[in-house]
Amino acid sequence: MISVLACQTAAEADAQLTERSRILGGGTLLMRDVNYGDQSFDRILRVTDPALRQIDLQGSRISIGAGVRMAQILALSELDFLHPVASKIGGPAIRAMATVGGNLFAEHPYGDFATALLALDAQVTWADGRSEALEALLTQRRRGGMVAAVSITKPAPGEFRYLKVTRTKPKGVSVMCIAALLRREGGRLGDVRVAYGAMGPTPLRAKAVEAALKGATLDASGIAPALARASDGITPPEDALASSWYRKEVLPVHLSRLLLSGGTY
Amino acid sequence: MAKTPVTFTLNGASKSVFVEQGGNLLDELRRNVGDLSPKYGCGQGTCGACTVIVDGQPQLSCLTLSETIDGCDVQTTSGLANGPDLHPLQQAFMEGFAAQCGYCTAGMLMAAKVLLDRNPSPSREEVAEAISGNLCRCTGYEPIIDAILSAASGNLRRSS
Amino acid sequence: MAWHKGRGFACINYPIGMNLGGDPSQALVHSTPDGKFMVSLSSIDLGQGMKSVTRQIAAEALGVPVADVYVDTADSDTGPHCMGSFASRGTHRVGNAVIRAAAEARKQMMDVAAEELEVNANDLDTDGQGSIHVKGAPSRKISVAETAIAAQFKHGKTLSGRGIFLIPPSDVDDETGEMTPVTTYTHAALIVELSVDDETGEVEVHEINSAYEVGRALNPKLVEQQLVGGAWMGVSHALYETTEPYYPDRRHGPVDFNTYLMPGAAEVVPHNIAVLERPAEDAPFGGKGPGEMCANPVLPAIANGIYQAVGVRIDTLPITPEKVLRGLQAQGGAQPKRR
Amino acid sequence: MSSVEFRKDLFADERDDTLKEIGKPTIRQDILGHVTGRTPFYDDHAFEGLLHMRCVRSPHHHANIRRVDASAAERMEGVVRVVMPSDVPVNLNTLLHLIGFGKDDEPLLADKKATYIGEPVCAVIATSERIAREACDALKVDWEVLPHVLDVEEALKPDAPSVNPAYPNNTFDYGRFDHQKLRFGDVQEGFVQSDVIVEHMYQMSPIEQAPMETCGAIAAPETNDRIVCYTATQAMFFSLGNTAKVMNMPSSRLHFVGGTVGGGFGGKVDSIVDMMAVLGAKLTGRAVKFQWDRAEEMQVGAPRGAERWYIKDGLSKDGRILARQFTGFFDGGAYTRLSSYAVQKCVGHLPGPYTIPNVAANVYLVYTNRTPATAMRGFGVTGVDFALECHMDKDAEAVGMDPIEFRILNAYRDGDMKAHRREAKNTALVECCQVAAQKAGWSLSPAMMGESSKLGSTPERAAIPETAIDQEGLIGARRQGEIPTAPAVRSTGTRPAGQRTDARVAVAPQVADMQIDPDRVGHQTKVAPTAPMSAPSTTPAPMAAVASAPSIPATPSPQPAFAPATSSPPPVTPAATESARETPFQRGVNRPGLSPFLSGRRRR
Repeated sequence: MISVLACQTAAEADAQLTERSRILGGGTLLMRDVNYGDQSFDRILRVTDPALRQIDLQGSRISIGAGVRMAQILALSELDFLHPVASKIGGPAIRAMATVGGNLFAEHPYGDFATALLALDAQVTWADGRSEALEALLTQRRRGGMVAAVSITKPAPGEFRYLKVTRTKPKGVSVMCIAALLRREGGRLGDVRVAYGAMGPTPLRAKAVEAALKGATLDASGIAPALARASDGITPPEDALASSWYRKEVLPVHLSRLLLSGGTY
Repeated sequence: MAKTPVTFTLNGASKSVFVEQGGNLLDELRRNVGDLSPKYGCGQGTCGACTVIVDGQPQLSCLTLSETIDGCDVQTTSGLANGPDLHPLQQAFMEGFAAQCGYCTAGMLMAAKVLLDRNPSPSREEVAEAISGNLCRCTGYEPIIDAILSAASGNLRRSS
Repeated sequence: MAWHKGRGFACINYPIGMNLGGDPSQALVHSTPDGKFMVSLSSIDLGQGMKSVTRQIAAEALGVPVADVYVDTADSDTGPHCMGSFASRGTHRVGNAVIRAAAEARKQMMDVAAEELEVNANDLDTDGQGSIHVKGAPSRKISVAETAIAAQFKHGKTLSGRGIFLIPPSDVDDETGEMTPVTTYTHAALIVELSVDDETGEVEVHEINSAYEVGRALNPKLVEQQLVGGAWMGVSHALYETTEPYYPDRRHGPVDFNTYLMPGAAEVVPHNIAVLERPAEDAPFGGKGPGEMCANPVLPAIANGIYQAVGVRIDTLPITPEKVLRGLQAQGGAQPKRR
Repeated sequence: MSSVEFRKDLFADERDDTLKEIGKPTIRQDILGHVTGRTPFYDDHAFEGLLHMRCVRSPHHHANIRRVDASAAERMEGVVRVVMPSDVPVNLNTLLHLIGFGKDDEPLLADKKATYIGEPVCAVIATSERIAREACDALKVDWEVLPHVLDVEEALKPDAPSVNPAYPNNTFDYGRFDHQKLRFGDVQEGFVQSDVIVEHMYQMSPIEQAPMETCGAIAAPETNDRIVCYTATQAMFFSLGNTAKVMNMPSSRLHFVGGTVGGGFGGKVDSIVDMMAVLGAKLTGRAVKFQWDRAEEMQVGAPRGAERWYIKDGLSKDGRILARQFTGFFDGGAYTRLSSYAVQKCVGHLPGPYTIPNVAANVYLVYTNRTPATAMRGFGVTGVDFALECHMDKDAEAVGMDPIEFRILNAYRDGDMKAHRREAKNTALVECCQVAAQKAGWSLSPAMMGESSKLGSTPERAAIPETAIDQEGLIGARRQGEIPTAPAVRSTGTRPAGQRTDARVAVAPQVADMQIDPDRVGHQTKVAPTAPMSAPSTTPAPMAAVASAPSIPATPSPQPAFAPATSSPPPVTPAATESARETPFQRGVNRPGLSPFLSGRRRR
């Protein structure tokens, strides 16, 4: 049987976390597991702290509470660069429920928002106050703690691009998604971050592409070396939507479309 | 097993119930409260048949932990008509042959109501987006989209 | 990137009301004391409109307004035997059973009306609006309600009818396959316009133009529901759906609607339909069931359209982007075919 | 935006369009319930103390069940009953036994071995769905994994694992053979006469019916020692009959209620859920719900099975199909369900709506270690039509013809003989081709636009040819050594030209009063009763004289010149003012005085 513990604060939930506890975010993944009788946990920790649902736009970095819903992101014009990401997660009801924190732990083929945050070099703040790069969290995929918030630096207009490939429209899970932070230096690309979603067990960075794009021009010939290395070190998963072969095969096509398009699409 | 007291508003009426721990709102509404309009289609949040409106937002009742609705305003299709007067969406679905088996209809109406409450004159694309989480296996969606647009435009026959 | 346009054609026929099993359907009709009619069936309405179409059939056969008929389906205590709603047998078998039950009830109604009006029953007709009148003398009439009340409270008669429709089972010859599978067929021809992305193998369907022959459109809006929804299912079957994406390998079978794919609300394909009506001799009012056949021509038409667009023949369903891309790569890129 | 037009100009001479209710766009009887959320589906019936039943399922394609340990599950709080195969009164059934078709081949709960992933081996009835799930997880089955076969052609090899004990050769029995044959004329001779041969293979993967309402049923003890079952079945007496057999109960002790179903598409004919719920109610004496979750619906619920087709056509240079040969495999999965029927339906459908003088087909129902297949919209035909019409496209290309004109050239016409030895009538393929082409702006030659379904048959096309037959593929022979699956190359005999039996027709109404007056049906009828009729009313009423077929204008035009197309009419609400108030919203309101019995009309 399942029990539910309501916690006033993230720290309280963090302290209560055990092997057989799961934290309720929006419920879109957790409740599905409950409904289908997942026997790997028997306690739900529900955090009522309103702070988890806050978005802080005041400082130099944008801080997004772990309990912030996709619909909240979409309601804020200051976060317009994230709208193409959030608006393609589920349908309106899923977006009204799914949280940023939950997305960080979502397993393939979910985790589009985490992919975008990875490209944006997000920092994760744990409930116990520690902070680390999202990349570290994704690499370890530790369930041993509660995330309180993520923070990002707002990209300059046009710097952030996002593409999600789905089989069905307007709603569909990722065949793949690609997020890119394209910082410019002069007429060329400077430090670039590119992240793939649904191309591995977790969202992951395309470091070979990033290296090939540094200093390149954003045109067909400039990005050619990056496209050639698009799937370096990547072993895409095979699932009901696409084979590993197909994902690998069309990755450069979609990467090219993302890089050469004027903005997000 | 301990139960948790929850108070919420359902279609304008106050409800106080004791909910099962780990139970979802769909079961709560259907089995305990007796509102049968939201339907079970998947228990996964992938079909939309159980869509209800919680505090003005569309929500999948099968993925909603019951106790999280404490203090919330919940609307379902049971409360959509005003007594014998159908809501324009209901009228439009009826006249537009926008249902066949009818199993998705209640959830579809909830998704559509949220849209029209926020955006009284949506485009065809906005309607498609609004119902994108609600699957229909019978109609091919077009009659449903047409009905929602027709309800929005007020272009109903208002027959009988 | 290049999207290539193509157009594909297919045409089909479809057997209506299989009788390899010899399964019959029955119907009961009876009037309420005030001349409304209840149709009792054990047949199933699973969205196709069984209740609605049998209601119209009963009203027409009785000669009363459809508003005065109500259909109750599927209580095994009250509805007489019906094998079920499958194999496009609903309209054909149940519709015919309802006609027979309604005909018998009508006969009784006309006999009572004749006694009340003191005329011969053969000289009476219904106006379809709730009255029975003498042919050629519309003012000499009695309402169906008055007739029913007179029948029950004055004459001690019921206005009720029984109906059954059976085509006995057909043997199938094991050497030649000789059989009588059905007595009638629907027909359809359909043209799909689509585009293929030669870099990703993705297919986008733009428009369908079709002609469906349905015997008679017993209710044109119900027919439209079936044809529009059914063609959508055809697109879905052609390009998306399977429980075994790597058949005959069993891996990666979808268990939810995120992985079991069907086209979404933003992928509605404009579909221009022409309905043809060539009544079938043993079908109720000539109407054949349109519900099952409507998806069938869409699947091959899409495959044929893809061939015209890029020169790739995909002979296995579903036609996934992967299959198209593999075909494109095998032939060294798109090779559009022009008619 | 889609559009619908009604081509009333076509076949107008065969119809009377002045019927009063038929042909009207009357609003659906059930729609008000749908839009108000009040339509009662099976799950919308409340029972105090409802129990939930769930199955323990095989994780293996094929495995012997050595032992089931239910002790931990039985001890769990909330578990009311663990249901074992021995609890099923008649634990071997085939759904089509009701029409005498096939051997009992499927247990409700597998007792000796499981033959597909997901096959139920036992069940738990508990006070909540969650507890039932937990108990199912706690049930331990000791498995002995067996070799399995998943490919239809592999399954026909002599050394293939045997899937279904009732059909140890992995094929269903059709008379003396392990496949259903279709023979018409002599395909081998037809190929010899042909200028062009076109040969290809086609395949369809399984498809899920995917109704929005999953399969399910609630059964509960009713008064008088009966059991009531609220069910999502799409075949009421089919479910009732199968349940009565499996439960070894008189059907009169079962009360099935349904008829309002959240989509079926063929997936709700199998009646497994009804049997399970009734079994649960019988064993516990309480209300029991058995409902598939979506994952079960998709992977355990029987899909439209996979099909594989080999088609070989012989064509003349001028585009006539002279010979068509099929080899088809229906992947039935582990048990027969309804697939045996689909094979024959499919064979009756071959070679499609075309007149071809030489046709041969071998069609197999093959058992493999996958989820049993069953009916789905277009059962037995959707997959073969995909293969056929893809092949027709290749044929047209091979002979250099326009694909639509190629179809019209070969289309069947009224009076032609079909391969299953019945006359084609009431055909309309040619007109459908012409109208679809017009709508899409696809131009056809004037000659093709002038063709008609009513014209073009000849004595030759109407005749049954001398037919080559063979005895290849006797039941069991394939286990002894490989035999080609395609129709035999060498015949062992012939059926004489013209030989056939009588066609089946509808049984006439049992009393004359049940015969509707033929002038009220709106079209020509030729009532050909098998039993003599006492009523004199069967003479067809004179119809408008049948003129020669209206030819379709050769130039595409959205509005035919000679008769306006009717666009989709506005819906009609079937309610006069008085009836309009009889909506469900008022049903609960007492309105004394409205009844005719209370207003002085009732004479008592």
